[in-house]
Amino acid sequence: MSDVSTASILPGRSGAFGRLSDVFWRRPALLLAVMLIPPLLWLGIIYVGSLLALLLQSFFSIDDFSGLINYELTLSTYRQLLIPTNFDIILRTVVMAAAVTLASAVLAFPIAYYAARYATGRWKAFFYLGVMLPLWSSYLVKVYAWKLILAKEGILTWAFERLDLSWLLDGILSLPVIGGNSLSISYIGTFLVFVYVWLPFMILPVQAALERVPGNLIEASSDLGAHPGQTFRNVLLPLAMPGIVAGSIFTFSLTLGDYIIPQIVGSSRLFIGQAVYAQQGTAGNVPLAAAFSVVPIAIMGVYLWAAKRMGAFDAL
Amino acid sequence: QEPLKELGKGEGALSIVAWAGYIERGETDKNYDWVTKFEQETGCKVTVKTAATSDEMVALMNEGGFDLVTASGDASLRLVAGKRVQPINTDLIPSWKTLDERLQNAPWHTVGGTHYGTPYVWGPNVLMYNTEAFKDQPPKSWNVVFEEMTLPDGKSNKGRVQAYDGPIYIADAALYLMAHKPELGIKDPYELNEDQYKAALDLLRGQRQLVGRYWHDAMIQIDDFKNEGVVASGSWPFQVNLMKAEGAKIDSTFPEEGTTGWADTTMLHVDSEHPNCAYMWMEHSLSAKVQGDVAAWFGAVPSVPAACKGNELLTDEGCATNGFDNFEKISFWRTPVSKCESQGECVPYHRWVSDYIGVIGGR
Amino acid sequence: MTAAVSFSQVSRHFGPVKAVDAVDLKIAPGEFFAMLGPSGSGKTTCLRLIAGFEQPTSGHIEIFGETAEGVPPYRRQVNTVFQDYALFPHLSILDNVAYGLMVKGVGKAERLRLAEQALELVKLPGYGARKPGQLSGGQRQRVALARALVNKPKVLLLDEPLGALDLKLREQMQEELKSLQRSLGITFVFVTHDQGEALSMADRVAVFNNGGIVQAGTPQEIYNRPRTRFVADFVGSSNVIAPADMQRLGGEARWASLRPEAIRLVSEGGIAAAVISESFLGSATRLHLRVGEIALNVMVPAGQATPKPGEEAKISWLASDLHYMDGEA
Amino acid sequence: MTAAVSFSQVSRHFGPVKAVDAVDLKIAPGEFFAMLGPSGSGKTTCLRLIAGFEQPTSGHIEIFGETAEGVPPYRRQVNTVFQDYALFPHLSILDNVAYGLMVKGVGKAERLRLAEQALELVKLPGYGARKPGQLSGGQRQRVALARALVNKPKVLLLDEPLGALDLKLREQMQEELKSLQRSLGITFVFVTHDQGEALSMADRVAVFNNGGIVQAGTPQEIYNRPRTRFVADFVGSSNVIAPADMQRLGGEARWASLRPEAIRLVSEGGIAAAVISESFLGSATRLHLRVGEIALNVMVPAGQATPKPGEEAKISWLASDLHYMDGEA
Amino acid sequence: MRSDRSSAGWPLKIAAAGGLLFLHLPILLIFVYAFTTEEKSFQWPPPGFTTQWFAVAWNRPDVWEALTLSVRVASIATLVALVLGTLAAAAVARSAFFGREAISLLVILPIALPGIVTGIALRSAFSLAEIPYSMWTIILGHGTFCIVVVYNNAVARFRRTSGSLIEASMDLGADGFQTFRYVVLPNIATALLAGGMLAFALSFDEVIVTTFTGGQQATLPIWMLEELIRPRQRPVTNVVAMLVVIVTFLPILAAYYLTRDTDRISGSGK
Ligand SMILES: Nc1ncnc2c1ncn2[C@@H]1O[C@H](COP(=O)(O)OP(=O)(O)OP(=O)(O)O)[C@@H](O)[C@H]1O
Ligand SMILES: Nc1ncnc2c1ncn2[C@@H]1O[C@H](COP(=O)(O)OP(=O)(O)OP(=O)(O)O)[C@@H](O)[C@H]1O
Ligand SMILES: NCCCCNCCCN
Ligand SMILES: [Mg+2]
Ligand SMILES: [Mg+2]
Repeated sequence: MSDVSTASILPGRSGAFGRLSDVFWRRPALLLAVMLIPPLLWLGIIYVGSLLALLLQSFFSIDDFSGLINYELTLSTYRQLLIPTNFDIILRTVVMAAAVTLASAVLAFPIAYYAARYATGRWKAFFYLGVMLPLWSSYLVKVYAWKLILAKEGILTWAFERLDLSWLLDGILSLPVIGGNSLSISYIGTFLVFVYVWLPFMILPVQAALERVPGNLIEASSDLGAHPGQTFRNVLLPLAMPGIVAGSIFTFSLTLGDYIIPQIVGSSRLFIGQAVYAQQGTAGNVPLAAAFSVVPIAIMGVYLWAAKRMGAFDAL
Repeated sequence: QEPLKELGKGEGALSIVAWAGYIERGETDKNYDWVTKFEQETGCKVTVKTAATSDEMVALMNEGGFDLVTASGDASLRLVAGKRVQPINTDLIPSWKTLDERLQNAPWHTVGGTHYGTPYVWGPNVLMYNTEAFKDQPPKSWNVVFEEMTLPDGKSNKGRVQAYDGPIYIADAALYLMAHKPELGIKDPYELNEDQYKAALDLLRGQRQLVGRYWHDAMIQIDDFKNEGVVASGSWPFQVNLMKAEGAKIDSTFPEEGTTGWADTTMLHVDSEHPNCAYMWMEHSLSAKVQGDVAAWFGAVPSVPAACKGNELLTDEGCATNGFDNFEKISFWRTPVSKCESQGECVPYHRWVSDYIGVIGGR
Repeated sequence: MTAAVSFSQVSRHFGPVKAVDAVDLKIAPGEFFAMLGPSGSGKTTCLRLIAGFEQPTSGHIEIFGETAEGVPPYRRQVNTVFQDYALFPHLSILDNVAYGLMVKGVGKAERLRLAEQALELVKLPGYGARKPGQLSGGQRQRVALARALVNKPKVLLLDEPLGALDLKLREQMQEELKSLQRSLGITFVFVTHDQGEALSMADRVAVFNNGGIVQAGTPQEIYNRPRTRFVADFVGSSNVIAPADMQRLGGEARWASLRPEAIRLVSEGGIAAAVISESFLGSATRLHLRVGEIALNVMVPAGQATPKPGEEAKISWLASDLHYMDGEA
Repeated sequence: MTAAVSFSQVSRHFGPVKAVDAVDLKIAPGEFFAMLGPSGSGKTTCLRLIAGFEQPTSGHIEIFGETAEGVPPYRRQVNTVFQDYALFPHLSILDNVAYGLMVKGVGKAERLRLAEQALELVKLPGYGARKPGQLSGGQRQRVALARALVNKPKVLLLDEPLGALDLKLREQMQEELKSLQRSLGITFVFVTHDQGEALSMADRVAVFNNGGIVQAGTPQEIYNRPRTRFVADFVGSSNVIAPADMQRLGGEARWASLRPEAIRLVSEGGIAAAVISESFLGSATRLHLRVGEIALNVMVPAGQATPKPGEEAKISWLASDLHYMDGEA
Repeated sequence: MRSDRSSAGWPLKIAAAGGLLFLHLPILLIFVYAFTTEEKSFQWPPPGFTTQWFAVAWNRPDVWEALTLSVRVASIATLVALVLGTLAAAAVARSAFFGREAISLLVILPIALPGIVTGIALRSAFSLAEIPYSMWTIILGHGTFCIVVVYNNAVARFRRTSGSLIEASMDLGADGFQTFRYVVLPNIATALLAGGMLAFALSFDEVIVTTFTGGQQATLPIWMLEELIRPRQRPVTNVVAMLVVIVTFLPILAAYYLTRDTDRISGSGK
């Protein structure tokens, strides 16, 4: 400690770092700016800039014959977006996204609840990995696995036959609208795969939300005379809601935009993602594709705004 | 733009947009390989981007970055009009002279006497069917995919047939109506006035009730025939050959109404970065050996008649089997335009696109 | 009279941990009963056994004469004020208080009226529309109280309800709780690890250690006649004197306790002690003395002159203030 | 002699909030200085001004005569023991203690030796290899102390260092801190909101309210001669008597404070008072009395007989114990 | 903590177990098919089992090419995300400045909007700016949506790391850089590692954004898509998928153990 002087205040630091440190200490706003500029450049310029470019494209139109873009501002692409054929696509996708979100929430809850409230130590790890593993296993391969399961000659048919339950499967398939010739070419199939693939995205935030619910609130409810059902409805569900909303941001958004699942398991009726993909990729109608993708942007914009108000971001 | 004047050295690379099965390097079956040798001889490394529909091909070419495309008739003229492809100098392609005369000046690659590519192969969209479902009564008409009926195996065709997931399929419906509703006065399935067009759409709406899933990709169609219980569909000989080779109970036929079909042209992108390799490929693609091999693999008809003889893979019957003599009966894919030849005003292609999506969507 | 709560040989073991072990306990109706003890001594577990959150591993519990085992918490006429209040964060204060009535199916108008009344009782009228997050610690504590009281429980359990409050607020709440209990006549079972709180508030105190009750009795009994060394040590800041030291001071060779305030400074006679240090406590000054090896604390009331550190003091005490006890730590 | 810390008219405002407002303050070298005050009164902000975490909005600060404004914390020879200790969780105890030496470039062997020494000073030799998570609250508190002391600061700042400890531990640490300060001779500035702690430990106490110092002086001054009603109220549990009531009791019409232990129960004469309630505090019993409308607390030493609630008591006090003061709340 | 240690009811147990089973059976199926002797179609039940496909997959150069590209893309995207995500998190955690909400929204947006929107937006920007497609355009896309996972992890850790640690460090004489080096970095390191691993996995499995931002080069998922639609040897795809699952399992496990003890290790020490 030989260099520790008797002065009560040490001299300023020498060297670039020392001086810079003093400068940052005196001007915290400068430090803040230095930290913020790189992410803002990337997200604000590259990403938001791209979104704006996309928005701009939606105001162009396309030459029907050559497929080349006509760079004049027009609303005609939006008019095209609202013709019944395209509107059907939007409606179909939104209904599917809502159904998938609801089902994911219902399926996720018990898993999340068990993991959050009852699992400890080893079991906690088991549950965590049990959710993370499917989440991170190859999305494509999972979807294909489902095609094998759902195909007319697939595993489910085989299983139903083995169990002498073919009548049940046929009954389900003969349902109007959601049924079809086989599970893999029906809305039921599409729905199942969506739910399967996005379910982990729901479980994790719900579990996080439930973990934040103090255990004694449940005891307090019970102490005040609520039986378990009442406790669930009045305490658990409302408190898990931010988690559910956070999860639904994923399930809803991912369903809105996916084009691979409905193409592999579905009835050839298009979803928004497919429409965007087809318009931009196969039809080369970038303006219409852009207009189509404004739909999920708008929906998610409203959704995020509502979620923010519910405090769901903290649960993300 | 002026076509290339003379051939230079290869640039070492070549990228091609092609239909599935058009460019093979022996990966699926090592007997079918017409790339490896080309690469060795020219030093042009070939990369292939497969496209499933003509629309996709046009989009890819619009986007750029490719040298060649094997465009069908419903894409080729759009590419020319959009100035995405360049005229070619036939003098730089010695094999040009060996081409089938029926194709040398075909309207889908010749505009105002200028050639925009070399013909590749052509063929019909055949009716593929499952021989167990049809027992010993192979279908004769496209009605098995358009009208609800009981098939020879005693079960309805509902949910067991497929249609092509591309707007050009409206022409198949028009072709069927040409034979069955002559009062509509359809002369050409690619030139439809409002009434004729409406009738075709109605037919397709009826078909929607029979079709579970439309086919979009050749491989997925094969899958659907194998795993989804599909028994009849318009198809390409390619799928038929592949499935037969695997021993599936599949055959195909050339129905009485005639068929639509494709005649494809290898076209050169305006901004091609490897024009010399591209010219070498065009020449290579017209060699009798390649023509025969492609024809055999895809189930197509070669554009070079000489390929019909002496090709091990195609065999000497191959050309006839694949429809060499049906040229006149095939309505080749073409892009529908509003100013049409057979009548004053026709429904243009962009309406085909959105209306067909509507039909599949159930509208 | 049947006891409000009665434990006979109740144990609650968690694997090897004997959280509560063979406890016998009777709490009289209307009594303010405090459970005092160091951390981990089993107080909370006892309370949870009464509330029904835990089931005894063995033994028998009765609440007003009725067997409690197997009865879920929501069927017991017992309510709890949790240490951290456990207010429902998503409900307004009024809805929090009305919760118990709501789940019992009391009509909306009626239950809100009763809840408002309960809020008045705890001196929070008009706070009903707020959310728990908008209240201070003391206010939340009162809401928790109102939420329990509105159900008219036969026994009210309070688990260190004042633990999170600061000193002033704490003293104020102590008085309020005590007067509320008196006016309502409900049996209060109060858990704390603060001996001052237990002594000043309770009618009877049970001192816990290691899952068992070491001594139960009135505050005066506990304070003045600790049964064991542990109790003397834990309750108040007594001078606990070892048998050998006791002998040296001229007493019996047994453990003894001597309250600091029982030691007097005398000018003549008495025992000579060295003053080690002093602390000014406001109402008194605490002196640390040493008699040979024996350390003693002495509390000198304010106003009286105190010898300074380094000086010598003479001390004495009344024999009656010396309390012999069990050596159990 | 230059003051260890001197504030002249120092203010620190956060927008509209005047956290510290025009404070004048001198802390002598080697002094144990306590800052006492209710929550939000500006104690922590004052401390942070000394440490350099905050800059004054106006006014002038000197540390041992040197201007402190604009000097970052890492250049001040001042160290802080944080309320939550702020031990580095990723470093071992030894590395925590050696941290200040490390960043100053002291060689490894040397700094570990000094750190080990510091750990001995706080009675934690041999704990160096553990992580902070493996220590109890009291032990962590000592590590925080060692970590600060190893730098030989000229001023040591302590922000409610005992706030998180439980009663027993807290009393023990109070003594240890005090004796440590005495032996090292370092200036200690100690923040607390516990008046007992401030009174018993400090050489001088500054009582804060609303961002300003209301009174500064020795513990005895503060306790016995509070300058204002606020000080009397806040320091100890005095009976604060309003001017009107004072008149009724026969005194001057001014605010006055009267310590509960200064009121005596007498058998004859004196003022008649009704006993409202009593609390047993162990070493004493607190009576709540009422003289007419005037509520008074009286502390009766243990052992003395106390009248029961409902009975009447007679009380008196010495005129010298009655202290008149400023009415400022 | 202990209040809910009573055991769960049977309906809950069954629902939870059923849910987990639902999540895992299809993955098991992939594993089974990696061993089937049937090459062309997916026959159920598989006619026989073999391990030959592992050798076949090992010898396929296209698998290696795709894998290499995926690893490069994911590594660089992760690096980008680590830097940008940490900076943004530090800024947001540090101070309450105007627009702080906007930053968190901005970071969340790329994951909250469907991948196809991110993809097509970047693609149209590339074409407007005439940027040729390359590995770097893929990285641009992946980096964008990976930032959020690093950001979330880092923000959570910053929130749990007591601000007084930084002050304590400065108080003990460390300047800003020393404080970052010796206190901030070690404290957020595990969170960054966990966030980085998740970012890596997210990039490694991304199909949709890659489809739009990539040119001709195929990442592993793009290879798989191609291979699943136009299979050459179907079981090879499953072998690759299975290996990817097994290999990603390790970082997930690591990420879990790294962040699990957070409450204990990164608290203020109280
Ligand atoms: N669910 C449980 N599982 C395992 N051990 C438990 C459980 N509940 C309590 N214990 C143990 O039982 C013992 C008594 O705990 P209890 O909570 O009753 O103590 P306490 O007196 O309330 O302590 P504190 O003053 O710290 O609240 C402790 O050792 C505790 O760790
Ligand atoms: N960074 C800040 N921004 C705005 N207001 C602040 C800030 N720091 C302190 N204050 C306000 O200044 C006032 C004084 O705060 P300070 O922390 O100094 O009080 P304290 O006496 O230490 O209180 P406590 O006993 O609760 O710690 C409070 O009203 C507080 O809310
Ligand atoms: N396993 C990851 C699943 C893929 C989901 N991608 C979401 C990216 C959104 N841009
Ligand atoms: Mg407890
Ligand atoms: Mg403070």
